[in-house]
Amino acid sequence: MQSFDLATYYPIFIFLVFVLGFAVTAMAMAHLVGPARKTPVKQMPYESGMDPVGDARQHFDVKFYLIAILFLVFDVELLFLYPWAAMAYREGNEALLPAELRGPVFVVVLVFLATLAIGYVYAWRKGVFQWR
Amino acid sequence: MTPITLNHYLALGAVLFVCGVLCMATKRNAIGVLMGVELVLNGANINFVAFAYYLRDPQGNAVFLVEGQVFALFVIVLAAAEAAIALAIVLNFYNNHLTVDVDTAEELKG
Amino acid sequence: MFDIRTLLVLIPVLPLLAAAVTGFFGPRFLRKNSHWPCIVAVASSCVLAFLVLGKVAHAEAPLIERYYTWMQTGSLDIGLTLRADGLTALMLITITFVGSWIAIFAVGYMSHEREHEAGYARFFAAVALFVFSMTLLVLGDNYLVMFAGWEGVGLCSYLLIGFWFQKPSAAAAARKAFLVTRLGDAGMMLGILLLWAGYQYAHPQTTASGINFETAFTWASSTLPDDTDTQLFFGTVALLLLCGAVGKSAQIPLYVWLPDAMEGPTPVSALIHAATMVTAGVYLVARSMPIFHAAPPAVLLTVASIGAATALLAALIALTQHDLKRVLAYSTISQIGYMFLALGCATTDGLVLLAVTAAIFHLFTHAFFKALLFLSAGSVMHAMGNVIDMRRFSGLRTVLPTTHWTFLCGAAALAGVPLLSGFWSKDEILGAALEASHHAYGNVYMVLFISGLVTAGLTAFYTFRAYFLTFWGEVKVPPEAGHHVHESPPVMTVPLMVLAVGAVGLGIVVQPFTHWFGHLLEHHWLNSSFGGTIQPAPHGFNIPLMAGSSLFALGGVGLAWLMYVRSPALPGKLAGTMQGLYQLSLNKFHVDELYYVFFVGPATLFAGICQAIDFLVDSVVDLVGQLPGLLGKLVRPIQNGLVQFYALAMILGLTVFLSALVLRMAK
Amino acid sequence: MNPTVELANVYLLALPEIVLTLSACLLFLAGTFRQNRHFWAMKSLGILGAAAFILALPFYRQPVDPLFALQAPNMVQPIVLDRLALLLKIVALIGGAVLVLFSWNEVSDDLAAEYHACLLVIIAGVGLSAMANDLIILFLALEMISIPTYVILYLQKTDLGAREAAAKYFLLSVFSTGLLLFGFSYLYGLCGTTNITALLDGLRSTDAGRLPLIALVALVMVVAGLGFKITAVPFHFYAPDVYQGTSLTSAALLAFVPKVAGFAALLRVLDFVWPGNRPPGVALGTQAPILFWILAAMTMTVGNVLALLQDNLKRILAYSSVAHAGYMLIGLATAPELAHQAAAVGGGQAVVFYLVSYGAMTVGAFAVLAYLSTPQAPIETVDDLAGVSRSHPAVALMMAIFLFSLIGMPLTAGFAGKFFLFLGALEVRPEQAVLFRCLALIAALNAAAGAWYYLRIIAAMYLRTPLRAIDKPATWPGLAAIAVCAAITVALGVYPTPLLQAAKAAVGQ
Repeated sequence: MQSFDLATYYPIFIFLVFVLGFAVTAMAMAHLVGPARKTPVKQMPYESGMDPVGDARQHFDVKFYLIAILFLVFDVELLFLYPWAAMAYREGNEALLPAELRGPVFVVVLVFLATLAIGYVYAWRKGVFQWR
Repeated sequence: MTPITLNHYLALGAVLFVCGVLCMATKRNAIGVLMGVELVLNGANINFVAFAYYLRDPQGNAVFLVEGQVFALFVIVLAAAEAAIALAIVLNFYNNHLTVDVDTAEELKG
Repeated sequence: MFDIRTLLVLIPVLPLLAAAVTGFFGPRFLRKNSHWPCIVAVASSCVLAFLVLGKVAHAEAPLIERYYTWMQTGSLDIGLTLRADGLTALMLITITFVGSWIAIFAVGYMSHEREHEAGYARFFAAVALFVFSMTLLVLGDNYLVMFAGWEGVGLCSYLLIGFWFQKPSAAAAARKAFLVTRLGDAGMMLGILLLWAGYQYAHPQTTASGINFETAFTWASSTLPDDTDTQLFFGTVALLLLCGAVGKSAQIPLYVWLPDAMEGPTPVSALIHAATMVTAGVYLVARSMPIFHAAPPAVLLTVASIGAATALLAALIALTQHDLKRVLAYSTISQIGYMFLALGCATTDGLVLLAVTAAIFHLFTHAFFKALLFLSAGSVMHAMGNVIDMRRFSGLRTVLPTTHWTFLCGAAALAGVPLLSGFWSKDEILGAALEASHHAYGNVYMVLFISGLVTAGLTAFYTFRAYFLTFWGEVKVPPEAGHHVHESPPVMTVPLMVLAVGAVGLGIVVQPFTHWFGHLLEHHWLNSSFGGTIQPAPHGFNIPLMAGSSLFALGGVGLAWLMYVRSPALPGKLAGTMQGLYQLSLNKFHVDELYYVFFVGPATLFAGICQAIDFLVDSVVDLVGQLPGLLGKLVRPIQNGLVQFYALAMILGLTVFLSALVLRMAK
Repeated sequence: MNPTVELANVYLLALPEIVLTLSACLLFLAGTFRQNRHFWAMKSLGILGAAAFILALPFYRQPVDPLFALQAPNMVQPIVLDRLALLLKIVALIGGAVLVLFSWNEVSDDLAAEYHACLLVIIAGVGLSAMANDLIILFLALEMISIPTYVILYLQKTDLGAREAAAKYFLLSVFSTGLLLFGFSYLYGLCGTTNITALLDGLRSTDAGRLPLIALVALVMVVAGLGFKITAVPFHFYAPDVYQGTSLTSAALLAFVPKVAGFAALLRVLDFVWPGNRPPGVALGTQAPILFWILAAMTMTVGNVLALLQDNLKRILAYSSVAHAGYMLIGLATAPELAHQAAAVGGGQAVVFYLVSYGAMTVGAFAVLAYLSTPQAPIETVDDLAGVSRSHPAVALMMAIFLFSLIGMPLTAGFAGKFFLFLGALEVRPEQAVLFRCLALIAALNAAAGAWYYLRIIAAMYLRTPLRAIDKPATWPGLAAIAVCAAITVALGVYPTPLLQAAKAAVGQ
């Protein structure tokens, strides 16, 4: 097994620095350049969603859960795409999928996505995406 | 420092399993019970992934066993699907019982 | 006219068709004519049964016909196979002949039901279904077909006992009958399976099925005397089969259902609970005699002891019953005990024929006179507005003259009055028991013989007690009977008369002088079952034994006369003829008293004790029935409705299994 | 072989299941456009028919080696279509059609499409679990049964009891899935493959010294996980509560489908404990029968004993289903010994036969209850059936057939099934003969005691006057479902040979 060497990861550090820099710059620019009208709603920590003031034990609207679960399910289903994406088109020694099967498996993936789409349309038809 | 071996992972899997089982049997809260179940599932997942990583072929060479990984993926996805259904069931349960404590459900017994 | 293949299958199928027709079309289309399919089918089966008898009598070997393969896989091959031999033919005739007349009688008896047409059709459908099951039972050529009929008769018995389901007692009695007999059936099923498995084990390469009669009996009768393992195996099988027989034939300890079964309509009691179904146990043991014979002699001794004990106990209980039908029910239990006693005497090759002939002969005659008695009792009930308590009516001999005479015929036959059919068959049983006392366990058999003799006396006593209480003394009629108490219509009295002729004359015709009965059983059944190892029975009469048993019978009758006819008038006579006859009366009185102190008193006391035993056995059987329920009550709280608890139980189960297996592995 | 062809073959084998699943997806979608229960029931019947038609194609006729002949080392397909799979797929399709007929009027219009779609997925799951030759496929197939079942439980009824039932079933079922999965993970670890054929080869070739402990743990976990599906004690607790709380259609579904899948999976996965010629290495061959012996004895006794105390018909049938699972476990207990001695009726064979018989009579009994129930006057307790023989003679007769079959009266399927199971227990010889004779005795006593509660129902129907009028108008689909079940029950009792031989070919003992 290869010994662990931090040096191999230096691109990540560069990336990290870049990201942090961008975020800080963007926030600073917005603060400096943008107009500042302070309405009560904008004063709140979260602008959308729940009213954060009050007892933590109050009831949540069930629709939040619904959206969350919908997101979770579709999000997790995409998990199946990762192995395919990572493995299907490797060449040489690392190839796990015989080249002849690439086409058929691609069709399978399409069918999988179509099934997800059916689920999506089903949710849509059921009115899940309408807030009220 | 001792290297981490398969046994460590198996021990972790077993511990997760036992934690999950205990959680399942002791929690009154439906969500808690569900968490216990997730622990059990993930204990199994740890086993799968660990086996997939550590198992050797008969000649002792490291081999990449894809089944364990795939199995783990499927378990994760199914756990998500089950969580979705759990939410529906638990919410309904809440609507009827005004609590998510499952020990209030004892209409059906005997 | 018919070949045997058609004949054999028609006998059960005709009643089955009748049952189906009556069941489906009875309530709506046949209505008040619902009895016709049943009567026609059973009577046709009766004619066919006589044809079968004719064929059997001319055949060298049992007639066996295989209709189709019921179950077949690997070495398991069970066909729907019917057979006709001497035993089957006699059983068929008993069932269908008595059955036809009882069905005709029922047309009159059930006339009240004709207004509720559904009930009327239901009754005759069930009776036809019963005849189907019972004929299937005796026709089956392997234990599984027999078991099918066996369970079928149990089902019909259940349906018919519970016929008047509006009465809670009837529904309870029906369920009790079904469940108690099923307890025995569980043992019987195990016996059948064990027999099959044992045969497979002993004959690894065979394709024959061990539960076919021929196969099993050939194996059993070829068992060597020193092969104790096989003998023990047959002993186990025989005892398991005996469980089924004891349940179905209402022997100790499973007799408790039969007295309760009297809740059913009286024709049903006559047909199922006196003449045919309850004797299925006797048939089973007789049919399996090669297996019982191959078992250690203690098994047959068990059969005989159960029979004798049941006979005595039931006779004693019958002494004190007030319900006419219950007297007859206990009498049935007692008489079937007699048959078991006879079967249990087949301990040596020489005794088999004697014992089995005696048992089947008694089964045959008993079917006639007991059916007759029940039907006569039914006729009484019919006239008395369903009152059956003997304390509430008396002196009916002028009111119901025909019924009186037929009841008397039946009672005399049952009591063993010389020359009537009961006398001959009972005598053969006692003869067999006496003969058995010269062989293995001789002393025990001697005791059994004496108890049989005592039972004979008791039988005569309680039978005529019932007769005198019902038909003699002052005329007393319960108010339920209405104003115009009259004899039953001819549709009821004609069957009574026919059966009365049978009860009186049949015995003397078929066996004691012609030996036709024994001959049929020997040459057309037992010889082939035993592979020719049995020895012919000695013909001729044991005059001292006959004299002795006649004495007991007549003594019992006389005592009943003294107690229930003679002495009720005694106080009146005493008052009227103070002088002159005083001395004589006094003497009579003393005689009565002596009788009372030395005979009747102890008998009554003993009968009381027996009733206590009866109650005890009843309670124990009930308790056994309750046991699963009690167990359930103990376990039930575990099912407490809590999810976590269920999960915990699953985990505990898992843990226990894991640790148990790991511990076993460690060892 | 060309990998493309191989892949195509795998899909071809599963074509009926693929049709079912894709149709179910479309049904979900189309259900949002049209809400009519009869329309969707017709469609489902058509889809099941299409699946059956595909199954009848010549391709499916050539397969099929028996289960035990399969262990050629090169057979590593994830799914196999052997005779067991084929038989169970046919059973599943027939069962599915009966369930569709049975729920004809029992589902509400707006949920009908979802209900039927879930049912189709469940049937596909059963077929797939019968074919699975890979732990992953098996696991997915079982989930294909479980998850739609949760949905059906959740959708069908909305009262308090139904909610409780859904919650209970869901939590415990997920838990059992966890146990099963944990067992699978160890099995995987033992051999490094999830392919069942390869797995069993591996287990057989491992020598006893290295194998046992973790294999035992895996065995017990798998049995526990599947024990939930077949309602083996102590994993049965949910059954009575859930059956009682939920609708009759769901109860019938729960009583039948998971048992088929559970026993199919047990027969497949536990194959390694009953090889025809037991290799010396596998000590499990002697351990597993003991495990199943105990499970069988406990399951049938608890089921029968608790059923005696019930008044609620659904609870009675639930405990009855527990008891019958116990009888079937006898077959699993005796299977190793019987396979060893080339018995007439093998354990697995008897299990498969009993499974079909049990399915017909239990689904039939539930169908009768559903047929007689109305939303206003549901048939809940034994008293509600009082006097049904008068108002509905034909239905009462068929109910009596089902109950007599459950009792085990001759000439019904229940008798034949019990006969084969008990015969197996008595056929075991010689070292363990006593052990299994005891089991047969326990079973016979149980069968005798069990008669009591079935007889109560028959007595109520035939020997009692009605407490209230049952005036449900006749509906032909419900009646058809009942009639199909009754016909199967009687046919298997009168002429069991064809199924018996099919079962023998299926498990190949």
